[in-house]
This record gives sequence, structure tokens and C-alpha cells, in this order.
Amino acid sequence: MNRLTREQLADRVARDIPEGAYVNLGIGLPTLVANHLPRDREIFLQSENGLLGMGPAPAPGHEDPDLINAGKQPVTLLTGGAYFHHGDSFAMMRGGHLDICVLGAFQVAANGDLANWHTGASDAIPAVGGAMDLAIGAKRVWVMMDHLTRSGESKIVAHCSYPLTGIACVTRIYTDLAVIDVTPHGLQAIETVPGLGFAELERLTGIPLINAIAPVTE
Amino acid sequence: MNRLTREQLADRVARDIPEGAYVNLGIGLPTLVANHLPRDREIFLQSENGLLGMGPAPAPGHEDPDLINAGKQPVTLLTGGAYFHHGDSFAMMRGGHLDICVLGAFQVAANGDLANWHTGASDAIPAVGGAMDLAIGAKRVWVMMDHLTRSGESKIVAHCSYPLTGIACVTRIYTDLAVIDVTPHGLQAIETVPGLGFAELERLTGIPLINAIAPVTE
Amino acid sequence: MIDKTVVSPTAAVADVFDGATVMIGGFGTAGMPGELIDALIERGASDLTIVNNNAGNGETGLAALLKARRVKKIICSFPRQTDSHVFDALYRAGEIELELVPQGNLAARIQAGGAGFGAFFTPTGYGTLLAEGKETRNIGGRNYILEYPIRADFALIKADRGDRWGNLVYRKTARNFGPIMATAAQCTIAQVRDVVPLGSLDPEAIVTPGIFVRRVVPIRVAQRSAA
Amino acid sequence: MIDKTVVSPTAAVADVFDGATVMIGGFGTAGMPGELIDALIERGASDLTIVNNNAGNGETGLAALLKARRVKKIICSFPRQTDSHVFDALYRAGEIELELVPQGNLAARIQAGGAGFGAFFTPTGYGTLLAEGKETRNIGGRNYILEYPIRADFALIKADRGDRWGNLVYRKTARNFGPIMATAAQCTIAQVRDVVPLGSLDPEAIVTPGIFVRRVVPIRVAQRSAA
Repeated sequence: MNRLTREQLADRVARDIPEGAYVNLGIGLPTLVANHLPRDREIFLQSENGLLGMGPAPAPGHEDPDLINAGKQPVTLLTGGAYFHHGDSFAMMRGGHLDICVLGAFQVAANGDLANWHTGASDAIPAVGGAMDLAIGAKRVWVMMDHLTRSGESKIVAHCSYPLTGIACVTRIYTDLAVIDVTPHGLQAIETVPGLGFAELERLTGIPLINAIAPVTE
Repeated sequence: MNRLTREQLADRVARDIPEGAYVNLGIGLPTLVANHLPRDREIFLQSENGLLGMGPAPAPGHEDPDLINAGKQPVTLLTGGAYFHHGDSFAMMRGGHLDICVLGAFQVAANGDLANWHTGASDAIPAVGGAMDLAIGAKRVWVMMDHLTRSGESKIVAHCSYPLTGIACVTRIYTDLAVIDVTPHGLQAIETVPGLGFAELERLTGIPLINAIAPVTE
Repeated sequence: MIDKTVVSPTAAVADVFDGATVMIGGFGTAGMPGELIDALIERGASDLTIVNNNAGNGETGLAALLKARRVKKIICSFPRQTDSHVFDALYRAGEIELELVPQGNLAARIQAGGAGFGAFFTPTGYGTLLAEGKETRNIGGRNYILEYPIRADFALIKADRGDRWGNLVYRKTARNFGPIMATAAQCTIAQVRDVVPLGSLDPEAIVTPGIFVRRVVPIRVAQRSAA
Repeated sequence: MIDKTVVSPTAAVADVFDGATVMIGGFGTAGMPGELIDALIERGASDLTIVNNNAGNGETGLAALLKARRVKKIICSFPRQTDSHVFDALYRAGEIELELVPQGNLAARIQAGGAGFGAFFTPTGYGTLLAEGKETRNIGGRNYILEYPIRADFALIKADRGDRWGNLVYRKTARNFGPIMATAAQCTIAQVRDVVPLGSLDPEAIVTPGIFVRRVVPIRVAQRSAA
């Protein structure tokens, strides 16, 4: 079995974003998706700090401290992009206007519960940012994460043990091992990496999955 | 006794608007105040339909159908004025940012209740516009009206018989006979037209007033 | 390539269905999307619920839609005007339902619809006829009523210029309800004086970002003045 | 003649009092009014409640205000950052109170403060730790929590250009919280790169109309880069 690298995972997610989609990429891993968007599609990236039509990182030496993304990294604005204030930006997010948001996660539960803002450790300094708004606002919430923790535990769980970001909000999970849809009937695996069968995926995940993996027909 | 004409009343109100005030003039009679603002003061007129820094009516032939006031009459924009949408406009009004609004009225009660939107007649088609927002939003709500109805009844009453626009919201009443403050202790007359004494004013008004009319010292 | 331009007003409103809730921009005739309304009349959809500040002026635009008896209910703040005789007659005949909303609550309810809120406590209208039956609450010594969002299936608005991504700028006080209605409808259709090349609109001055706009319909001024 | 220009940052913040609630614009350092914060530190007002998206970066600006121990409480969405060591240390020592608010609820609470609402039902945070103890309600099948407005005694913000009436325009994503904080404070103080003559700002593109701004403080770029 070949786990996807971070860049391969970003590429896999990017492939599913259709032309014309309005998309927010969360800080961290999801930010990588921007570099993999198909160049022949017009896709609109929104950043919570007040821009729509976010472009790639500027050339070195052309950074503008007044033009940053949610992760506070320098970005650019595409021709046709627009700036707006935080009130308007979160109205856009909360109001269901984004087609897709892609978020990192600590855990996703079988019902789509998301935990991605707080480890729950008593000495941790909590910080939430826009995560809870994105979790409940976008039409589709995609999670992008490693399937397993460093110690080998599944991050897809029956019930989240970390504090929640949003309830039953995740619609699809992209991991380095599989693509899994959250459905009313349960988690439905639709794709695995080459060399990984459904049974082994289910064993690694540790909770029941539905097998909806398309047979390889080539 | 010399009742003020409409223009004299507008002039009287205008005299009390200080430099730098943000002011909304309601439709109808209050609109006349704009023509009487002292030319040596910078006063900011707001119009509910999305402009701040409203100027006088345009010269004939220079009307712009896209530049109107709340009464849908053509106006102009002063240098330094700004346009905004209805959400922002009513946030400005409801949020307490206007120093003064001047409204017409059917009736004002002793506690400052205002009735100015609906006669209550069963066959009347009700229309409220921005009146209720103005009544509760501005720091000071001034009413500008005839003291008496055409049939000679006082429009200043113990309790409004017409449907209310806002509760205990009026702070000052300018009529063609007097200037009256709404205070926690009751209605306090501070000025009458020449030839009208306090006793006669109170008799015409029909409810108790407090006499705070400054003696003529000249 | 994304191009939201739709050349014909008729095509732009072709999917407005019977029973739809339709927001229509404008304050009086300023900002009223006359050509889109004409196309809507031609389209023939009926039993509409209309959200507009007013209830039509004269015999054109919204008044013509009312006169064609396509409107079941209107949600507005100021129906009665000197030239609102079409509405007045329908209302007196009991042939149109009126939900009268103070103008600021109307704006705020539309904004709440666009921004995903469930309800909000507003001071406007407390203690008046228009608050009858509504939930009230005293918060911090002040009285409020609870108001709910308004959302629509379609918003028909008029802007000044737009681009193929749906970005819009407006003209003077014709801006009024356009930007907030654009956020609260499933499908926002904007008629504009001109569709300009992408990048022509200053990103600092775009009032409605394209995310809120599905279709942009250029109406040449010659066409407009004939309407 | 109305002229809201105040040449000195020190004079502009001279009436900020002990115990005041002060909104400070900025998302990270973009839009942070560095010179006004420096003047506030110099002013010496203490026991402040600060509203900002973050809790300071490095050792300058808001972090310096925290380090000077002038802040009793901070209301923010994202205090923990790679360079938030000043806040981190105060927080771990129990020397600063933190009210953590999801970013969109923070923005909406500030807007509600500016717009005169009493409270609002928002879906964000429902069912999470940050909703504990808050009123909830199911409206139309969706769950919401009730959030209350935030208002302030002062707002310190940074804009790009302003005029003597207090009209402001911003620059790129440095706009962020400035326009909404300006509406929610008793006294809004804006530092700008330049005070331009009245009429220089396009009335269609003014983001903050002057009604929301009490003082405009020009900070020349040379000054700014030295901060």
C-alpha cells in the first residue's frame, strides 16, 4: 500500500473541485490544495480575512504585508478578485455561500462530527479562529488529514474524544489512504490507495465502513 | 399670537442643530429644515436610502433619478458625502449613530410616545417606511408639527389615540406655537411664539405643562 | 471559463417558477430592475411572494407585475404612495396579502437570511401594532422584538456595472437593497448598464462580490429608456 | 468647519481611561494600528478589556500592550500563534482573562453592537465547548446559540486614507475588522497613511462613512516603518 504524500493528497482533493466553485481552504494542510488546482478551471478561493479570488503566493520580494491569507502568509489577488471586511466575509461563510471548504482535523466521527480546534489538553491555550464558522457554513465540508495518528490510531472514530468544532458537518473525508463519504447510512469508502483493500481499510479505521469502492475496470 | 409658518418652523428647528451634527430629516414637513440650515455650519444629513452628506435639490434639468432622498425627491451629494446600502444605512440609524432625527407626527404623548405612521382608520392602507427605526435609533428625536389639528384639538396628548411608532422616544417637540421638552418630570415648555403666554399654551395643549420659558430680558 | 453573462432578460428569468419568493431591488424606481421585471411578467410565473421596499409605482415595473395578478403576497415597508394605485386597488379588494415590515427590520431580515442567522432581537417596532404576536425580551434594560430572516428563491436587482464573475458596483442611491438582496436569494440575477472586462472593477470598490450573483444581464441605455 | 484630524497619536488617545473596553483592528499585524497602540502604552491606561482577533504578535503592538500589563481581559478568536509568547505567558500565569469567541461570532457581535441589535441566534459553535451555558434554540430545524453584542468605549483602527470628515478607505486585507469596529465604539480613532482633501475619496468607494469616526491621525510612512 502506498500512502499519499501531503502533495499527492492535496492533488487528489484539488481534482474534485469543479470549475466555478467557491472554496475556502483552511489553514495548515488544506492550504496546499491551492497549488494543485487544475489550471484550466476557474475556481474562486475565499479567505476569511476578507478576500475572494485569492491567487498564489507572490514572487519573492513582492510580498505585501497588507495582503495575506487566513494563515497570515503573503498571497496575491487574481484579476477579478475583491476585498471586503470581516463582517461581510463571515456572512459569506456562515450564510452557506461557499460550495466547499476543506479543513484539517484531529478526528472525524461516523456521523460527520468534526474535531479540529482543541486537543482538550488542560494546559493547552485554546484558539478557534474561523474553524467553527467554516464547519457549519459551507455547502460541503471536506476534511483532509492523515488517516492514522503517529501512534497508529484511526482519526476516523465512532465518537470524537476531542472537543467538537461542529456537529454532523463533514460531508467527505480525504486521507492518505482513502476517500470516504459521510452518508445518512454511515461512512462509505469510495476510493483507496493502490494496494489497499476494503477489508484492510476497515480494519485500520476501526469502525464499520460501507464498501462503495468502484472496481478497477482497466 | 403669531403662529409660525411652515418655513418659520423649519427655520426655528434648523437654528438648534449644531455644527457637526449627524441628522436625519423625516419625509414631509421635516424635509423643509434642509433649506434653513445655517450656511456657516457643517451639518451632515443622512438619508435612509443610503447616503450621508445629502445636499440641496439639484438645479432644474440636473435631476438624477438615481440620486433621491427618502421622500423620493431628487437631491445632490455634498463633496465628502458617501453612498451605502440599506443594511448599512439602517445599522447607522438603529445603532444610535445619528445625533438628531426630526420627524413629523400625528400625536406626541406626555411620556414621549410618538404616533406618526398610521391613522388607525380601518380602511387606511398602512405604510411605515423607516419611521419606527428613526424613532428608536437617534440620540435625540425631535418632532416638528402643528400644535393643533385643523379642528383645533391638541396633537400633544396624555396618551396617543393613534397607533404608536415608538415608545417614549421623543425628546423635544417643535410646533407652530411652542418648543417643548419631554423630561422625566413631564412636558416642559421652553419657548412660545410672541404673544402667547404659558397659561394659554397649556390651555390649548390640554394637558399639564411645566413652565420653563425664559423671561424676555431685552 | 466562468461567464455569468446572460444576454437576454427573458432567458435570465426563465426558471422563475409559480409560487416562488422573489426579492426585487429598488427604492421607488431608483434601483428597480425594470427590464427583468418585464421579462418576469412575460415569463408568466404566478402566485409569487414579492419582497420590495414599496409596492409599485404607476403602471410599470413592479406595479405592472401586480396588475398582471402574478403576486399573491408582498413583503414591504411602504406600500402606500401617491402613485401606488395598482397595489391600493388589489389590497382594498382583498386580492393581495400584505406583510408590512419596518424598513430597517426588512433590511435586517434580508441580511440575516444572507448571513445564516436564525433570528435576532431588534428594538424597532417594539410596543407597536407591527410587533403584535412577536416574541419580546428586555436585554440590558431595553426592549426588543424577535425577528426572523427572509430568504428568497430569486433576487432581481439592478446594478451599474458587472463583470463575467458577477462582481457588481452600483450607482448612487440606486444601490439601496441590491447588495443585501443579492446575499439572500438562491439565484440572484442582476441587470447592469454594462458588462465590463474582468479587472475593470476596482477590487477595493466592488460592492457585491461575484459569489452572490448567478446571472448578469446587460441592458443598454437605449433599451432602458424605452422601458 | 469640521476637521477630525488629530496630528499626534498621543493626543488622539489621551482620554482612554482605566478600565475602558478598547477594540483594536487588525488580523495579525495587517491592519493593526501600531502607532496608536504605542501611544496607548505611553498613555498608561490600565485594566483594559481588549477586543482583537488575536492576542498579539512578537513584542510590538498589542503584544507590547499586554507585556506592559495594561490588559485585564482579552476577547479574541485566535490567541495562540507561533509568536504569541507574551500572551501565552500571561495566560499560563493566570494574569489575563480570555474570552474565546469563534471569529464569525466575534465579527457578528461587533456588528450587532454597532447596529443596535439586542442579541442574535447564530449556528456557529452550537454543540461545542464555546457554547456551554449559552441559550440555544431550534429554528426551522437548525440549532442556534444566542450571542450578545460587543460594544466598546474606543476603537483603534488603521485605514489607508481618510479625510477631515472621517471618511475612510482601507488597503487590501488590512481592511478586516476596521470597518465593523468603527461602528461599535463610542469613540473611533483611525490612523491613516494620509489625510486627503475632502472629495478625494470616491463616494461610491468609501468603506467607513465619517459618522463612525471621531479622530483621524495621519502617520507618515517613515514614522510607520520605524515602529
